[in-house]
Amino acid sequence: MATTAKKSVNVNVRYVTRVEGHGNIVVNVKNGKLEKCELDIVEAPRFFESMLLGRRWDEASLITSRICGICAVGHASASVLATEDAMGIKVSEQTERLRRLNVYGETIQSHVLHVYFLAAPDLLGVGSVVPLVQTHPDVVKRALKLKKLANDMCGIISGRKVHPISMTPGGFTRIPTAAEILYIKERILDCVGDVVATVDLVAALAGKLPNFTRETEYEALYCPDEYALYRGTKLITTDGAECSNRDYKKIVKEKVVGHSSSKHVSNKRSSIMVGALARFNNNWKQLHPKALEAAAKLGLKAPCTNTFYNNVAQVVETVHSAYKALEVCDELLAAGLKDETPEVQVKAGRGVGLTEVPRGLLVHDYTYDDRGVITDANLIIPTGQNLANIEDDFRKFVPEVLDRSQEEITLGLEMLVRAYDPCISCSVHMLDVKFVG
Amino acid sequence: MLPKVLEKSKFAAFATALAGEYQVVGPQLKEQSKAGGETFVFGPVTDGAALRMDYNITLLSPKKYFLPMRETLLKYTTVGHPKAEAVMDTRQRVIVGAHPCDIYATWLLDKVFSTDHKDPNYLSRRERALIIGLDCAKPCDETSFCHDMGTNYVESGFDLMMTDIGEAYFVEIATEAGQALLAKAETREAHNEDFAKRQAFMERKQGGFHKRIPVDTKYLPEILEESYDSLVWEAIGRRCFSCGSCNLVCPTCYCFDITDKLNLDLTSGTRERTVDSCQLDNFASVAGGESFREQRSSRLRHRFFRKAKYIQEAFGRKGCVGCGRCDRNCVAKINSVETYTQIAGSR
Amino acid sequence: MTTLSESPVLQESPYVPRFGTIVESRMLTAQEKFFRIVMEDGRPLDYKPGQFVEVSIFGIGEAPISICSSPTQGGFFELTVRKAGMVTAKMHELNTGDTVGIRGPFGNGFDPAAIKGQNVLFVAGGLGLAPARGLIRWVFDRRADYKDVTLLVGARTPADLLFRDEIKEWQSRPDCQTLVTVDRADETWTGNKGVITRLFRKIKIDPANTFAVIVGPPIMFKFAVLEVLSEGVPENHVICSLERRMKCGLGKCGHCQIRNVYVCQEGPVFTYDFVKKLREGI
Amino acid sequence: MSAKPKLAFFSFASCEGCQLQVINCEDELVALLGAVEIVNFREAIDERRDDYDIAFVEGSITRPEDEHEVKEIRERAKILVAFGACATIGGINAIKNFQPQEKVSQYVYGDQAATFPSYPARPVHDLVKVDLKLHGCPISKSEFLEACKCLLAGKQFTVPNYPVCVTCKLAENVCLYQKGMTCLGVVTRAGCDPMCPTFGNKCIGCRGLIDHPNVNAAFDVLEDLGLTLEEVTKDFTMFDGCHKEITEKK
Ligand SMILES: Cc1cc2nc3c(=O)[nH]c(=O)nc-3n(C[C@H](O)[C@H](O)[C@H](O)COP(=O)(O)OP(=O)(O)OC[C@H]3O[C@@H](n4cnc5c(N)ncnc54)[C@H](O)[C@@H]3O)c2cc1C
Ligand code: SF4
Ligand code: SF4
Ligand code: SF4
Repeated sequence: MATTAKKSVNVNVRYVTRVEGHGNIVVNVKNGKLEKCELDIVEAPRFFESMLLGRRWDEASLITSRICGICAVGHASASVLATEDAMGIKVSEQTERLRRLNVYGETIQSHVLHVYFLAAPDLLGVGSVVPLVQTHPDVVKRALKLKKLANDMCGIISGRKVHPISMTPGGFTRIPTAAEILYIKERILDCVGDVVATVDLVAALAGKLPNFTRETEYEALYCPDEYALYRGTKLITTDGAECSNRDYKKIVKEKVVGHSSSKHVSNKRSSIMVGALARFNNNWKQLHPKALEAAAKLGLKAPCTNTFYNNVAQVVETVHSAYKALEVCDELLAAGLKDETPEVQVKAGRGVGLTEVPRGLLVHDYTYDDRGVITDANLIIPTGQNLANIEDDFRKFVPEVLDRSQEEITLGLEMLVRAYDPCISCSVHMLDVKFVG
Repeated sequence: MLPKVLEKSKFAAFATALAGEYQVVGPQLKEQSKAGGETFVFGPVTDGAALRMDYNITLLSPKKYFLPMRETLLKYTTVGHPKAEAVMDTRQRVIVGAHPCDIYATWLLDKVFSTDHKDPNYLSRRERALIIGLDCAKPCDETSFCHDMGTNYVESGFDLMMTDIGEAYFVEIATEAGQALLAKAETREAHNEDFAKRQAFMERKQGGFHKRIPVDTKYLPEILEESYDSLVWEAIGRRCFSCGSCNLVCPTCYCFDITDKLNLDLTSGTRERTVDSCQLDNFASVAGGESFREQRSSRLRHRFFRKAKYIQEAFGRKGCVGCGRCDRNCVAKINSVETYTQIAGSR
Repeated sequence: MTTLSESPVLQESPYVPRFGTIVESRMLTAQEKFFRIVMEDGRPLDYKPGQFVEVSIFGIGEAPISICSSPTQGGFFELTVRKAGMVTAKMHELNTGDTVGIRGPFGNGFDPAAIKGQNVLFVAGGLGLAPARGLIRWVFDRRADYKDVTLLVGARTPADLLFRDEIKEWQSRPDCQTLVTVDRADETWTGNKGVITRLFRKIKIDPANTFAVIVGPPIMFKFAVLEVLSEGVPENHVICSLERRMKCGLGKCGHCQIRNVYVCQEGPVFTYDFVKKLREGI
Repeated sequence: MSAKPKLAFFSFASCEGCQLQVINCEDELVALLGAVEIVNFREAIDERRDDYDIAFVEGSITRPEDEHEVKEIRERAKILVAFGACATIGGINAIKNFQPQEKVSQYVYGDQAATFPSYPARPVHDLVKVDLKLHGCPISKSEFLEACKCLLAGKQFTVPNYPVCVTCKLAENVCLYQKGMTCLGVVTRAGCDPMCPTFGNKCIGCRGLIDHPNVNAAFDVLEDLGLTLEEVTKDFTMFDGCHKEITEKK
């Protein structure tokens, strides 16, 4: 450490690549002392909460899915859940199943994209997936095959993964046919080998992940029936905190921090983490046995406090989603697909929709008037919740690697940011300050 | 050839048997909705039980099997000396359950595509298709005006024609090919009582259809010609979206567009034909930007003139079969019967 | 009902182009390129002046282009192509030795026999000179069949003038009167200035024995027609060629339809009295 | 253009879903990567070079600082493609154009509103010349691939100027109006393989209006079906809030 005591480092990454949205890393070390350590969000703000004001109940999910192209299904899910909660709409078992299948699709799609396209290049020492086309054609082919499977799942169920069409409060505007569900099932079965190969690939590369641990509070949605993704009944954390969906603010507390244009979220500690690792740490017991097997193979054990292992948790969730999707297909086929028209009785009230999108907990909170028009809206996006945690990670990470070159430190920081799979273009409107109502 | 009787209970087996040898297409349920009721389409089946012979009307007519909404005319490569070859659909098909109006429309298109320049793509499909008609005793719904257009009866244009006589179909055999098809069905001779039942059907049919246009449609060519400058076109044109739906669902419309599509290798590709609509903004515009039917009203007038005048003059029969598909699909609720009634009154 | 079985499906699809080799090509103006083409299969194009072909560039599409030569001249045909869009732009990239797809000829073309023994007045504006040129050359090649021949040629600027060398040759011919004008002159231009209709003041028309062939943009056509009609030329002696959007050339696709007339079949050459009755013609 | 054209992707106020659609072309991606060189694509690769031929610009312009950047891209690119509804017509971002901007910011950012300068969303062609518009929220994969092929072959890509109804008919969909619903497909530009009607939901107009839309007729039809003028306007401004015919109607 003696050699680093007087070191000065200036990291200034304009637009971290291979993440969704524009974020800058600014780290300033002077004479061995960390002066500045920020992830700045420089994305153009988009004001979704304002845009929702005055909009009808059936438009909310269409508008909010446009918050993020990668978690569009997640936003649509949280949105319909919030509207259904506000109006007391009950949905059928078939709807629940189809929505879960859709979320499994999105989870696979997003995790595969992240692991193969955004994170793997770091571990293989290249700048993007493009060179891999030459050097690792099989890997690229497999990634594309899995991604296509996931996209097609969402496509069949809701028309499109990027901005789903048929998901609406009360159900779906189009019900897939039994043949289509059977087709999904066959496609998943055809991809099982690729899922296994993904586990093997990451298991082989996991040794290259930096050994960086920092204990923090991990937060996730909890569902008594299953590993919560699409929905849950309450919020829990690894510190033992717990609250009902509607009381999410008891845990998801926002604080103003001087240096950042975004508000930071935390509970008891200075920061909190959401996402695949947080879900794993909280709910790993509910994973599909095949996913637990994969976790063992990958050396992932709860509680895991190495942020970089978020990628590993994503792989575990990919396995889980694939196998659970198979189960849901079977359930749907056994029950037979029924034509259902969504039934909605418009009512005034407040509703909260919580869902676990690939990057973590997502909150949609709407208040409707008696015409079904939104009068108040609050959206909290996972990356927003992770910001404080990312910076806390920076603060611990930088001193540990100060002996390295500036380039290595920069790469390490970028990888650290990427490990969160941040979704910056949505995170810019996660603030929750209200002066209205 | 003497007619036969096919028990309804044996119909599905017949269609399934045909599906072993041909592509069998027939009416099926597309979807069901509270406000829209049941909607049907023609589609391929392998199991005859999926056919809904009680359908009223389909979204698109069987035309889509002869002049597909999209088809490939040519395949080509451009490396070195360009090479091109025609692409033909040579599938053997049986169209099951075509109503008289759609059969009439097929007759008209046969004329169109075999007069002067023969269209090999259409004819290749058409020559390989057999048609099993299904007679109807009443109009599909309140939009139909087939009786006005004289298309609710057809004498030919089919290989077999089935009439619903209660528990069974009375099957007329019009061609030898039709007879060969029917050999795959378990039929019996038609008895006197079957003939009587069929007679009863025809009587019911006679009373089942009513005319809706107040003038005899044989005068429509003259009436239209006189209406050329009528303000009616202007008035209706204002409501029209120029969306083309009316043309695209029409069983007798046959305008098309041809475009080239390249493959990603950029050295091979296809020339595609897509059905087109004379109602669309750019339909008659040329490279310089000039459009020869710029007004909605003039495009709309062109459509009605084609349907009830130009085609009649060129081929001796009406270009509209009165199926009402255009009207059902018009968001602006522009309605043929109303239009003809208005122009007849506004001269 | 039709007897389709009597019409066995054509072995040769009219949608499959034949191939032609460009044996000569040159720029006529900055916008127009000239091509002389010989059919590869040795079967010459059997055409009349005023007919058109569908030129095919695979991957891009097809464009209808008038044949600007006369069949009296031999086993080739000629095209003048203005860069107007995708196909025509690609054609401009082609040179001698290259191959193009050709379908046709289509349309009725001019009927040189019908105007035999008469005076012929050509009024050609802009690109209209291309289709007119086919008939002009026919008339010159069968000069004895016709009486007085008058050529009025108009272009926007001197630089836009097509076939300048040929026009010079026509101007020097004793057996015809050739007048050229440009809308906007430049310093090199010593000839007539102004729109083409102003040339009518310089010629004499014997209305009863004259056929007027008027080819050019719609706006020119309208005014030129007024001139010849006011001179007393009967409407059925005024001949024009119309442009419409065309896709098939076979009288099916509907794009070129004017009322009940398929321009690609009954046209593009019409007499004015016919076009006038159509009402949507011009 | 050189043998391998250089492509770059940029994004402004958007969800980056259109860029994601590019990565979602799983079947064609490898061939595409073989035919072009991607020199800037922040969402997927590290490389960022400025020597691009074709720039795909996603997102609306909502801040003064973005203007400078989009102008720079325009200067460098030979061809600039406005990519997706946010870029071509303002898209979802333009919803906020109908509220006072201070209120919009304050509602979301409270006392920090000033930290987020933002003005009404503008489509890219409002600031710089756009050579090609690929519409849609998100863009259609098939249209993107068609456009790419044309760009590579030096052929102009024809953006459809006919309404969604045309493709809806080709797909043999039941018209939503027949099911008692409404739909903006009658005046909305096609090119999307009528996703929404095919999946039972109305067309929400994400590709913007066709060139000569009969807006009056659309308002009439929708009002006849019981919608208020305000509701109809809202329908149309979900994506096309920058369109004069609509905003003037209001
Ligand atoms: C009988 C006849 C003779 C002709 N003779 C000649 C001649 O001798 N020389 C000559 O240079 N030209 C001639 N033309 C005109 C020539 O055909 C057009 O300039 C040519 O078709 C343009 O084709 P392009 O592919 O280059 O243009 P593009 O503009 O790229 O057009 C390609 C196709 O798309 C169509 N199109 C144009 N705009 C649109 C749009 N907005 N949306 C959808 N589709 C569109 C066009 O109609 C054309 O079919 C003639 C035309 C006709 C009808
Ligand atoms: S369907 Fe109706 S609105 Fe559409 S073009 Fe036809 S007449 Fe006009
Ligand atoms: S559903 Fe919409 S897009 Fe389709 S035909 Fe009807 S109005 Fe047009
Ligand atoms: S149907 Fe309309 S809203 Fe849906 S994708 Fe197409 S243009 Fe966009």
